[in-house]
Amino acid sequence: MDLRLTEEQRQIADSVGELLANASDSASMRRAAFDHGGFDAALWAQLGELGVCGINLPEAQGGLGLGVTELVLVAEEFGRRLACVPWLESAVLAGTAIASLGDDAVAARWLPPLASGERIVTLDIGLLECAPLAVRRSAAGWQLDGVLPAIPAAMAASSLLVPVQVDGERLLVIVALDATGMARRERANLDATRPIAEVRLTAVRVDESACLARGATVDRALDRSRQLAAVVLASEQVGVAQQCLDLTVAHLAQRVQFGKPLATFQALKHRCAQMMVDLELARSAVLGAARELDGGPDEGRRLRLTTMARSLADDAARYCTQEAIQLHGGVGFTWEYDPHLYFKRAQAARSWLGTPAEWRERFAHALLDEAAQ
Amino acid sequence: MDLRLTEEQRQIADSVGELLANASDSASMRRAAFDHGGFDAALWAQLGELGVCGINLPEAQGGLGLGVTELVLVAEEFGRRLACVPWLESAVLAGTAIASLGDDAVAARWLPPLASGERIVTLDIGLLECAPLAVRRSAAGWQLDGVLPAIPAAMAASSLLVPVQVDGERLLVIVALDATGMARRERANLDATRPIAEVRLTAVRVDESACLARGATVDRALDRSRQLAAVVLASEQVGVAQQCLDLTVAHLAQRVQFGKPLATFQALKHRCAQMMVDLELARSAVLGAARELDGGPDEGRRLRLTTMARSLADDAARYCTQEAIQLHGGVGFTWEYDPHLYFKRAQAARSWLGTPAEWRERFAHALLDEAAQ
Amino acid sequence: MTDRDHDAFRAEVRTWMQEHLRGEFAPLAGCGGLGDSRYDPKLAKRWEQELARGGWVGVGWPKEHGGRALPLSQQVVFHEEYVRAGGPGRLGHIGETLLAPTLMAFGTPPQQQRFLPGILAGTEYWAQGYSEPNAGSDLANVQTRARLEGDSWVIDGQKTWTSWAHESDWIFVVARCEAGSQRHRGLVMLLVPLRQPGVTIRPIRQITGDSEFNEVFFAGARTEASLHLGAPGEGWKVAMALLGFERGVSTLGQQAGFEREMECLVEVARRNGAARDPLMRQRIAHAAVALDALRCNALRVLAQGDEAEGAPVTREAYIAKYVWSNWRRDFGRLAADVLGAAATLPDDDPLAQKLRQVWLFSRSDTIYAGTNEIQLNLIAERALGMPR
Amino acid sequence: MTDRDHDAFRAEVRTWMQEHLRGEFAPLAGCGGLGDSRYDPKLAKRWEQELARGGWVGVGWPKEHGGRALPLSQQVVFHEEYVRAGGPGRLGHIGETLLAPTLMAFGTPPQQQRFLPGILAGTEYWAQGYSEPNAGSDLANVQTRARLEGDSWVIDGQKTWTSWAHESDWIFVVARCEAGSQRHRGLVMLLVPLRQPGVTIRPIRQITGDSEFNEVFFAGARTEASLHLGAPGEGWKVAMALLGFERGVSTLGQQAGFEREMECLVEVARRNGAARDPLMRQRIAHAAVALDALRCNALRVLAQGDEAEGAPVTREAYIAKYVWSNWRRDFGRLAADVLGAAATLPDDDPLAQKLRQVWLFSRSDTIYAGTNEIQLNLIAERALGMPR
Repeated sequence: MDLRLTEEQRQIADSVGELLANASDSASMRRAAFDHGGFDAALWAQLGELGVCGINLPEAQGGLGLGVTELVLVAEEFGRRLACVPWLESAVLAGTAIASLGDDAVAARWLPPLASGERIVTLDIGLLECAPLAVRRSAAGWQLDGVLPAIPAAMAASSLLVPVQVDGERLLVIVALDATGMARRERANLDATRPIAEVRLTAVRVDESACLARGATVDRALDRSRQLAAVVLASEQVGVAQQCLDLTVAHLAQRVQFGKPLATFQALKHRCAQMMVDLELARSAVLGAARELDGGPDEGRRLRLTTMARSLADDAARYCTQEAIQLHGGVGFTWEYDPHLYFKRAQAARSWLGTPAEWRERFAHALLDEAAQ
Repeated sequence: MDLRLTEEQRQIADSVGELLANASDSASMRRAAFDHGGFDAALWAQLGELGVCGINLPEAQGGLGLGVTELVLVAEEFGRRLACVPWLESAVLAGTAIASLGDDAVAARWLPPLASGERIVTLDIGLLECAPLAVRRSAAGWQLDGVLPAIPAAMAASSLLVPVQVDGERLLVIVALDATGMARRERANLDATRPIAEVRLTAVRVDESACLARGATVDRALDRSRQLAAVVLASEQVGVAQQCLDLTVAHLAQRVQFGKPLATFQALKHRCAQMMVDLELARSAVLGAARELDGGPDEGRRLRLTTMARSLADDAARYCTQEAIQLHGGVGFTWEYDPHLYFKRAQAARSWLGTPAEWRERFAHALLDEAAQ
Repeated sequence: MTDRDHDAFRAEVRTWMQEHLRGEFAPLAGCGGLGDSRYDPKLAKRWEQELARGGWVGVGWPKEHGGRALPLSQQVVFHEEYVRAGGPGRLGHIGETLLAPTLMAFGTPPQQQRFLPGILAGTEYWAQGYSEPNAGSDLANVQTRARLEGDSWVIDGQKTWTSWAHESDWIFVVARCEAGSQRHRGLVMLLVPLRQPGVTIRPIRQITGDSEFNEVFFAGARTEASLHLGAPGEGWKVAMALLGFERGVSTLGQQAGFEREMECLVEVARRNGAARDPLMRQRIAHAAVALDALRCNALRVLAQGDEAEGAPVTREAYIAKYVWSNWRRDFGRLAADVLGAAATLPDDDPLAQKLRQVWLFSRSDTIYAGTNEIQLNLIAERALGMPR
Repeated sequence: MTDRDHDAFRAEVRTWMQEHLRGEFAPLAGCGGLGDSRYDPKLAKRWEQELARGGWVGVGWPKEHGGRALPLSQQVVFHEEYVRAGGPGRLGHIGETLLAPTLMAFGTPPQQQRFLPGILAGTEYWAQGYSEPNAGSDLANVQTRARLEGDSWVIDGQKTWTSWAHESDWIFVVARCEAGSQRHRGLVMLLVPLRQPGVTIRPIRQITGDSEFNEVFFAGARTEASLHLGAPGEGWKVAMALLGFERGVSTLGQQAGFEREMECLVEVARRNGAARDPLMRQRIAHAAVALDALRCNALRVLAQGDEAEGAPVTREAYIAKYVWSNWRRDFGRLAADVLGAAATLPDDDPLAQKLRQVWLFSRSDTIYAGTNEIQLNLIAERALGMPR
């Protein structure tokens, strides 16, 4: 396996990195997070122009037709800047889910506006437990009722992908978030960089044409999308860890105590070194997983790779966000300094798309249990 | 709860501490461990004279009639010096088991020689899984056959307590280790300070008079003894941790690198400080558990206290033995320096009398499960 | 003092609490104090006065200063039962347990007569002025200046991490009174009224979104010339003695507060199913027994204290701050993991809300009042005798 | 080099190994080398000669020195397949991967002609003489002395932690050749025959009970005047360059060895029921994927290497030693926990025996070749640019 990056891969990472370093610096990111409901529409438009909303989507549907490696390189920059855009939700999760249905007509209809960033699509990732939606057949299709308590990016998005169960069959439907009977309410969220809303459906009508897939295809596509997104999320966590390390090293270099910079104290240096160890190993894991996923490995291998990326990146984000607060000292737990934003984001990310422990248990089943052999 | 120690308690700890500092210093301990099968007979005799083999046994049977606090104070010294004597096995485990049967005649017959140290009694603590002994009724009692793969102190002991199952009833029998049909074989043991032997029983005859108890009393007494011994073992682990810290601090003070003593390097100082933190907290846990156990708390409370002592002491021993090797540098993993002996002992102790994780799961059941309320 | 005597005293505290922590004070029950957004400081002051009327302020103070001179073991019982009964965080804590013992040790009789009664009655509140922006861990790097001008000390400078400054009447301030002096030398400990034009208080917004701490700015602030504690120039000695009083008996009250948080976590874990997960079970069980161990450690510290005033600091005392703060930080993280996605998504459940607050607020525990790093330095150098 | 080319080469290695690691060499299959008590050095030397005949020694050396000049990616394939096929620890490792590149960089043509062929043929073995009793982490504190006497260097002093000294023919020694010089200055790198009266080798008994390392005493030991590598006085430069060669392609072989250990652990856990314990499952799964991550990290290092000779050390390269050694130390502890009581009670099971050896031997991994502490210093100062 060759882990060298191509010139194009570096370029896409650098260009997104540079864009975000300016457009999503601490002040801009805080403005978007706290004053604009966690959505930076201007930034999203710029990303759309760069093609970043369709990195791994087919060129035929306006995507860039690139691979997982490009996704994770870009994701690291998003994590590093806590960019307030629904990229993971729309470009990665919804986009991959739709593309994985293997239905050209569906792809042709839904992917181009998604890949350009014009349309933001989100989906239910099951953050909080809830009752399934009630579905009734109606003349032109179905009628949906119920509450989805925690849908990411639902305020910024225009459409929502929902799997539903009708007469024992799985359907994947897409619903406009401003359709009659849809009500959205933004939830209070300690991780303000990744907004989440409650979506309430009251007698919402869904046409036959809004059904994108049926049967086993639905869960296969959703699983595929969640698994890919889990690796992408891991890369975001690496970005989170990296920014925490950079902030900390910079702080220690300038803060003087006992007559010398804190950066000269060996115990603090060792802690920074440990942060770098954790995050570089996680970065290696994410890059390795991405590269191998690009080759289309079998299901068992995908499970192992996803578990690797998710486990190592979670370890790194957990340690680095903790140490960033600690090593900043008193200012480390103030609102004004950034470490707490990363700390909250890292914690929130643990519950997304399967916790690291859940991935490990699934992998352990494959590795250890006779029945799984 | 008052954690002050009485003058008498300090005295007993100090006198055992002084005895062991001389009689079980590194050279003596190594001689006993490697040249004398892990048993220092002379030291055992001295301990017997001091009364240490019957600390918590009734005065009526030659014991000192003291409590758990005295036991743990003394145990810490044993752990600290890795003293090669079957104190935990005979004085604590077997002694407490027999005393807990509540049978005056049995106590009067078996405890006095045990409390004086004249007779060493051991028992099966189930270190390795094995088939139960086969028991057949015979004219005068029973006949036992089978293999007990890992009996601690079996070479030094003269008697073995074994619970057996006959016709659906539990019996606790005591067998002379040199009886006809008994064969002992010392096992290779990486923790040479706590020798273990295989005991093979071939048509061993056991009289009615060797049956010390029947029915529920048997397991009640054995459980009681194992639980108490688990706290005592935790205190040994604190002693292990303490010695590792002392050795390490002394080594760092004298070893010069880069022109100054290693003890001046902040990163190493913090690691030593963390060792002390872990072990002092563990010591507090052990002392607190012992003091409360002296008051005879109910079963739920005993479970919680034992879990506390075992968990914290295991954490401390694990960390301190690891760091002792690491911070000694190159010599840390040589045979000549002591840290490896403590490291091996700490690992071996994890499997004794229930692992810390097993204790936590039992306690979690009581704490968390509705059925247990 | 036998266990039986303690039982009677325990019952007395319990009864008093049941009879008084009700009615207007009911909303305070179970409030944590610092870091708890439900805590109403105005009501908390009336509660302090209620406690004072009950004779529960200064229970350990000597009788000549109006205290009850209870032995340490009974003070422990009081603090434990206070918290178990849902007693809220103590707004008078800094005055009662930090300043008062220092006043008794270093204050002049007029100073004692002037300040101790207000503390004892719950009518005057104190804040502390130690840390500065450039003197965090390095406490001796004091830059706040004080000079005598006629019958007043005039103070210029800035203190930070001052809890409850906006609710307090007075602040004790370590300031440099000898121009050009270095580090520990040339300092003075001053008692300064907070409500005056020369003092500005600015809240610091924390990780929780609330403001539990403040910056306090002194611009020509004044206090009477006689209000220095100990001799001018010897402020460091006084300041260190004062910090020494912090490791006190009230930790048992804090412990009881942690036990409430633990119960809260167990309840949430049972409800949301986390209690069925084998890994969570291990972590919860470990946290619960480690908390018990903290209590044992605190009791070990107190066992020493009852015996020997002024004895050297014991090893168990050296680790006390480090172990409780790190326990609570780990507990906070466990609480967040037990909550799962609900950790960052507030809802109406008050138990979950409490756990969220602990999760975030506990991040400051390992930093304030001596960071982890300072604690480890002290342990290595003082308890283990390793060279600087 | 495409993946397809690699597949063909991979098959070639695999076939060769299957055909040659059999017969008299069968007992070596699966032996770990250092720390593995089953390893027979005499047989291992014959195996090195077998490898040499197959053209598998010096696969990365340039052709002018008799190597095959394979690109890095193929060298990786060779090392991976070698270990997967059960290839034993390489006794020729130090000569082939440490000394030889240094000889090529600093040696004179006569030196190269004299020593490279013996290494390439598996007929001459090398040991290293760096550490001294007072120069562990502080490598520059060299006290071994060398002086020119006529046509010989005469060496006095002591080296330690020398692996396989008793099986080697030569040793390279860093010695102080300028009396009174300090630290990095005044050193020389000498090539010294081990089999001579002035050299005494004393095994150091390790935690495992075996002796994988040695002390080497020099008392008037001699070597020819021409056998200094690089100029006398510039030994430090040569020594550092030599250590730089250590972070090489053979880590992938080491990685494959760890994978075998992991398989062994999985097998034992399944047999003894540890695999059913939810906590063990988590730890095993974590160890397995962390091992995969080590491989990814090594591949990242190598991806750089193929591109730019002499490029600055990358961040992934800085962490390499630290991550593998700490992974293995943790793995050793996990192995002991999986074994339970059997960790300290040897039995006949070869898998359990292998795990026990890893458990103990891995304790040295975080110490030799740069302790954890030295690694973290380097990472902080060089990779993160923090001040000394």
